[in-house]
Amino acid sequence: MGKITYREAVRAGLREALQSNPRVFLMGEDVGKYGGTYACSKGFLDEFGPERIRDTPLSESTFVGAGIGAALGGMRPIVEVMTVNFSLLALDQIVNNAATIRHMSGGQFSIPLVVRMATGAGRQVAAQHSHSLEGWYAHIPGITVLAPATVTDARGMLLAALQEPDPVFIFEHAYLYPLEGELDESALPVDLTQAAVRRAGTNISLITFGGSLWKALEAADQLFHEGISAEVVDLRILRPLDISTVLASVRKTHRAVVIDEGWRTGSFAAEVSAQIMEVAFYDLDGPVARICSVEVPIPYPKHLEDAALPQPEKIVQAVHSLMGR
Amino acid sequence: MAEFVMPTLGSDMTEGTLVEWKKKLGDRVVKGDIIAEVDTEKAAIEIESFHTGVIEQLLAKPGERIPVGTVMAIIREVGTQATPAIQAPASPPPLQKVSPKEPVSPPPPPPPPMTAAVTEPGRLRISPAARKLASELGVDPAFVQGTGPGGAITLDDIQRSANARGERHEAGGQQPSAPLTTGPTPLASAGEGGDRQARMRQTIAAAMARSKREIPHYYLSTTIDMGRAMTWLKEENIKRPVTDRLLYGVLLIKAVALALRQVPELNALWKENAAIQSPAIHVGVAVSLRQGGLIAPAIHDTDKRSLGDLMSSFQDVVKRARAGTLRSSELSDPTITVTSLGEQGVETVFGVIYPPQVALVGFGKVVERPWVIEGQVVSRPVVTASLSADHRVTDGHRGGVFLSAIDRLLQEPGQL
Amino acid sequence: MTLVVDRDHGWELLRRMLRIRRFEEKCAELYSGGKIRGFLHLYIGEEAVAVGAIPCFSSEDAIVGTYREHGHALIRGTPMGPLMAELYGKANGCARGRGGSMHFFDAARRFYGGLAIVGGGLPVAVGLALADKMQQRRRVTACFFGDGAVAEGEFHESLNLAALWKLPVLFLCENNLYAMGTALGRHQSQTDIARKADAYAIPAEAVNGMDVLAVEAATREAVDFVRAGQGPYLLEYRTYRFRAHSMYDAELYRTKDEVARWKQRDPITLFQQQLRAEEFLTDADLDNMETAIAAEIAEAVSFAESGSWEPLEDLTKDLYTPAKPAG
Amino acid sequence: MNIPLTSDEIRQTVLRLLGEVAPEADLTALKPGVGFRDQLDIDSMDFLNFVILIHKTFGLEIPEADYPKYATLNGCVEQLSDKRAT
Repeated sequence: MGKITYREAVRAGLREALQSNPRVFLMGEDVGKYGGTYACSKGFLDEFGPERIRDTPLSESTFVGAGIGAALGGMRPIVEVMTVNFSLLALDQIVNNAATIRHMSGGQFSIPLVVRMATGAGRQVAAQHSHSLEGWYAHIPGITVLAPATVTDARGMLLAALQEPDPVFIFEHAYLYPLEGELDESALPVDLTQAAVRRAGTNISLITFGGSLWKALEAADQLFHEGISAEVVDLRILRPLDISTVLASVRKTHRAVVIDEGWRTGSFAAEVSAQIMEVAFYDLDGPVARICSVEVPIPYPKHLEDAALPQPEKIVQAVHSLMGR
Repeated sequence: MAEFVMPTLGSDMTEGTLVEWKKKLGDRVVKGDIIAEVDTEKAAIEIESFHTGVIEQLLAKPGERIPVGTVMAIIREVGTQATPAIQAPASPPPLQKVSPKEPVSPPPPPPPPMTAAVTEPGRLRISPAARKLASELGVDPAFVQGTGPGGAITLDDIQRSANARGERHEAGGQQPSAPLTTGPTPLASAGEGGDRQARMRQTIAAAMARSKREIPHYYLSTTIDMGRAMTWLKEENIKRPVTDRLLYGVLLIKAVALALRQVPELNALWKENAAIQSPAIHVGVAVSLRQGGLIAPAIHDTDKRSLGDLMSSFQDVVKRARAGTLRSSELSDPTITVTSLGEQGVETVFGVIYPPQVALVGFGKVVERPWVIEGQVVSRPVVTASLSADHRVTDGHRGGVFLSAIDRLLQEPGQL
Repeated sequence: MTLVVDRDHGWELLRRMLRIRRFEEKCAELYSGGKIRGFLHLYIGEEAVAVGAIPCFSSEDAIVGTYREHGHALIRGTPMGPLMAELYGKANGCARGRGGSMHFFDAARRFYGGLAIVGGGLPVAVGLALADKMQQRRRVTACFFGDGAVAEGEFHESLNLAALWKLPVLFLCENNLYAMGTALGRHQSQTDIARKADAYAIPAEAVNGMDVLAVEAATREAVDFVRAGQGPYLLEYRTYRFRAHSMYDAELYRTKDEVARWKQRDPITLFQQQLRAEEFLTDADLDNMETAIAAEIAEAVSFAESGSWEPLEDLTKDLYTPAKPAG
Repeated sequence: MNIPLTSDEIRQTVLRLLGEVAPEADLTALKPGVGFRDQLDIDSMDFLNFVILIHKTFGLEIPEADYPKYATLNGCVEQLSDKRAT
């Protein structure tokens, strides 16, 4: 095993996918000559050629729809929408075609499509480029939604997704690309059904996904030194949600904080909190807390962006108030 | 009879306005004939009849706004009897809405959850887990100080109050006092903590007074060599992890229980002027509550249980006694009581029997004493065991046999 | 080559182009110094378009721009200080520091900003024009967009609607040959962008975007057309950006000598030569201009440096209009 | 990973555990050098429960012979500091 960056893990996953199956091809904005906005497909154009590494015009609705069509037509497309911010233009194709055709056609068609996109804020690129909307996608029945937070998941989830007969959406938090992590080769191919306890604890459960995992772990470290043992649960998969792992943790700790970079109202954290309440109500020793983004367009200046986003300090504060400290 | 109702005229259309009837009362109408013209926000639409027959009644009037699904006319299908005309009331009855698609107005959105606001009076702010624990431990949350968010009562609060609750009684005397009367432990009764202590005291006083009044006590004591027991215990505990270690008190309890098999008369309850031997042996263990006060819950079937099992239930009983969360059954049916006051420095206990029991065994502290073994004077750890017994039920002879049985049993700790 | 009619106008055009050029160069410097963060898309090489086009619009007209809008805002008239402060993210920025480089706004000058989603501004411009038409106002809305935007559905939908309803919107495509990292030929089947307007019966013209006079002439004519109520018009300024797409770009998609070839057509150098040829410009004149511009930039930087950060308590301020409680 | 606690943190934890065994005891005035059983109304059952809690919290096996070393607060801190350092 060794340390690699999240970016390199994504690239390794993509390369293995392209090498292992001739039907696999990569399509998206600047994935070819430019090598990918986050350099996840650097060198691929030379290695695999323009037929299988396709730069697209800036036409999100069309090239995502084309991905759906190609999947229906027998190919195994991987579509890269540069960021979730631009995927809004393709929501119609995603909701009304990708997620719906199988069910609506009475099971006649399946759409083996993988769509990858960056998500999240933290790089001061202002409101229109800083959305965290995985929660919207997790609302849509008919697709699978993944949030790889670790290097191993970044490396393994794409390959596992390519085994799925139905559409899979992978959200890679933009902040993670340059971060290094330990790649656990033995875990490949990764499972796509279960959440993971990244740090065991007994007093409180910190439940999160994607880019916020590292903030939760940092908070857990701070809490450890105050004698509070926090368990950190990485959801990994937003749909279908593995609520049983979450409940096992909450039943042990009796307290839960859900951390989600989406805006608080109607956030994915709200769904997790509701499911905890519905099933583990009698195990709760306090209300489920949520740490989400302040409900404003994410501002450009760093001090405002930091104030708007979930932070380890906010998580620690929530734990303190829950524990009556 | 067939009803002609306002049809759905568009996915978003909930009602239409009758422009005019295209048929009159008594007219024949064939399925597919235009029977009326209705106006929606989008357009005027001619509506066909889905039945063939004769128009019996026209319930709607032009210009009226009619929700989808409302009965607008009655058609007597061909060949059926004319029904007696439904009396058209003087003023047209309000057309009752039968449309299943009538969207039920969504319930008002739940009020935003009140965070720190106090819930309505009388309703306790307590977490679900804490409420569950409170019921399990028999703690009345009404008297618990909440430290959770907004003053809510948490698991810790319940646990802490349970642990502390026993302590709120004024310091009791050294004398082991009678267990409290049967029935749910009075500790759980309502009322301020303070007067609960007073009530506990009153109950103990009544029992002790009755005991002294009614029971002719005789007292016997003997000194027992604890050497073998203590050595055996030391070796045994080395083998056991810390969580399973034994205290010497457990040996004493087991010895008493096994001795009762040999002298069952002491394992009886005095009811209606007669001692009724108890088929089972439940040794009541006197537990001092930290700020005074005493309680003697039973360890059921004491004689049949291993030392390890006895130790864990001994620990459990002590913990719950001090938390004031004992089950009532445990308080009501010890068949004998054992009290050990060694840690308080007492050498010999002259105890008062707990009615309706007929005996009480007391143990003092273990002390090093000169002791003669095979003519040699050696130093041995010894303890004074004493018996208070009801002379109505047994005589000193049986009491003596009982005490020596305890002594013999303690010389073979391995067999306990 | 059109002739410069009078010296003052010639000077004004040159001064404006230099003003943009120096401002952008300063931005690049400040960016690498960490003062400016996030994305920064520079306009160097395309100055002739903004300088030639924007003065053709009246103060009543509206301008809708993209994330490469520093030059447009400067020429439209927003003072350099608030622009620099916005790049710093300071509260005295033209959008209170909240938008940064890609999101300049100036209501007083009807500058509807940097809208940073490619193609996102087109429908908005059509709407502004619709409002003008419905209120019988003889105003024009200028809609700037790049060659990348012509691939977006919104481009085609907007042109169609504008033509269908004969709306007073002037579509101004700044074709700098690259949609971020993808050359025009690799993302457009029909690379003659002006011809795309034919599909919607919108008159259109390609203009040499490196010649400020040509840009000025063509734009003035188009503005008159639109202001006369004859419906929309499209201009395709063929220009080139000398810098990377944004400050994160290794420019793998084009060759060095291609950039060098285009630099020979630097709009500022060409125009200086023309002014000198027509004896409208001496070295001393140029130095004075450069000195004045440098002073303006220095003052703008200190204006930004001295600005304060917006207080945290104002994070949710202006989320809704004050009548409605915030949040 | 086992981050070695400072002695102050160990002291805090020991006091917390003592509080669980004897919740109503006043630990603020506890003399660190004097035996718990001499200052607090703690019997052998309480002390065994206390040792069990130390075992669970610090993951240590404590033979009966070592009980005296845990009789005072200082004793506990001393035992737990060097023991945890191994």
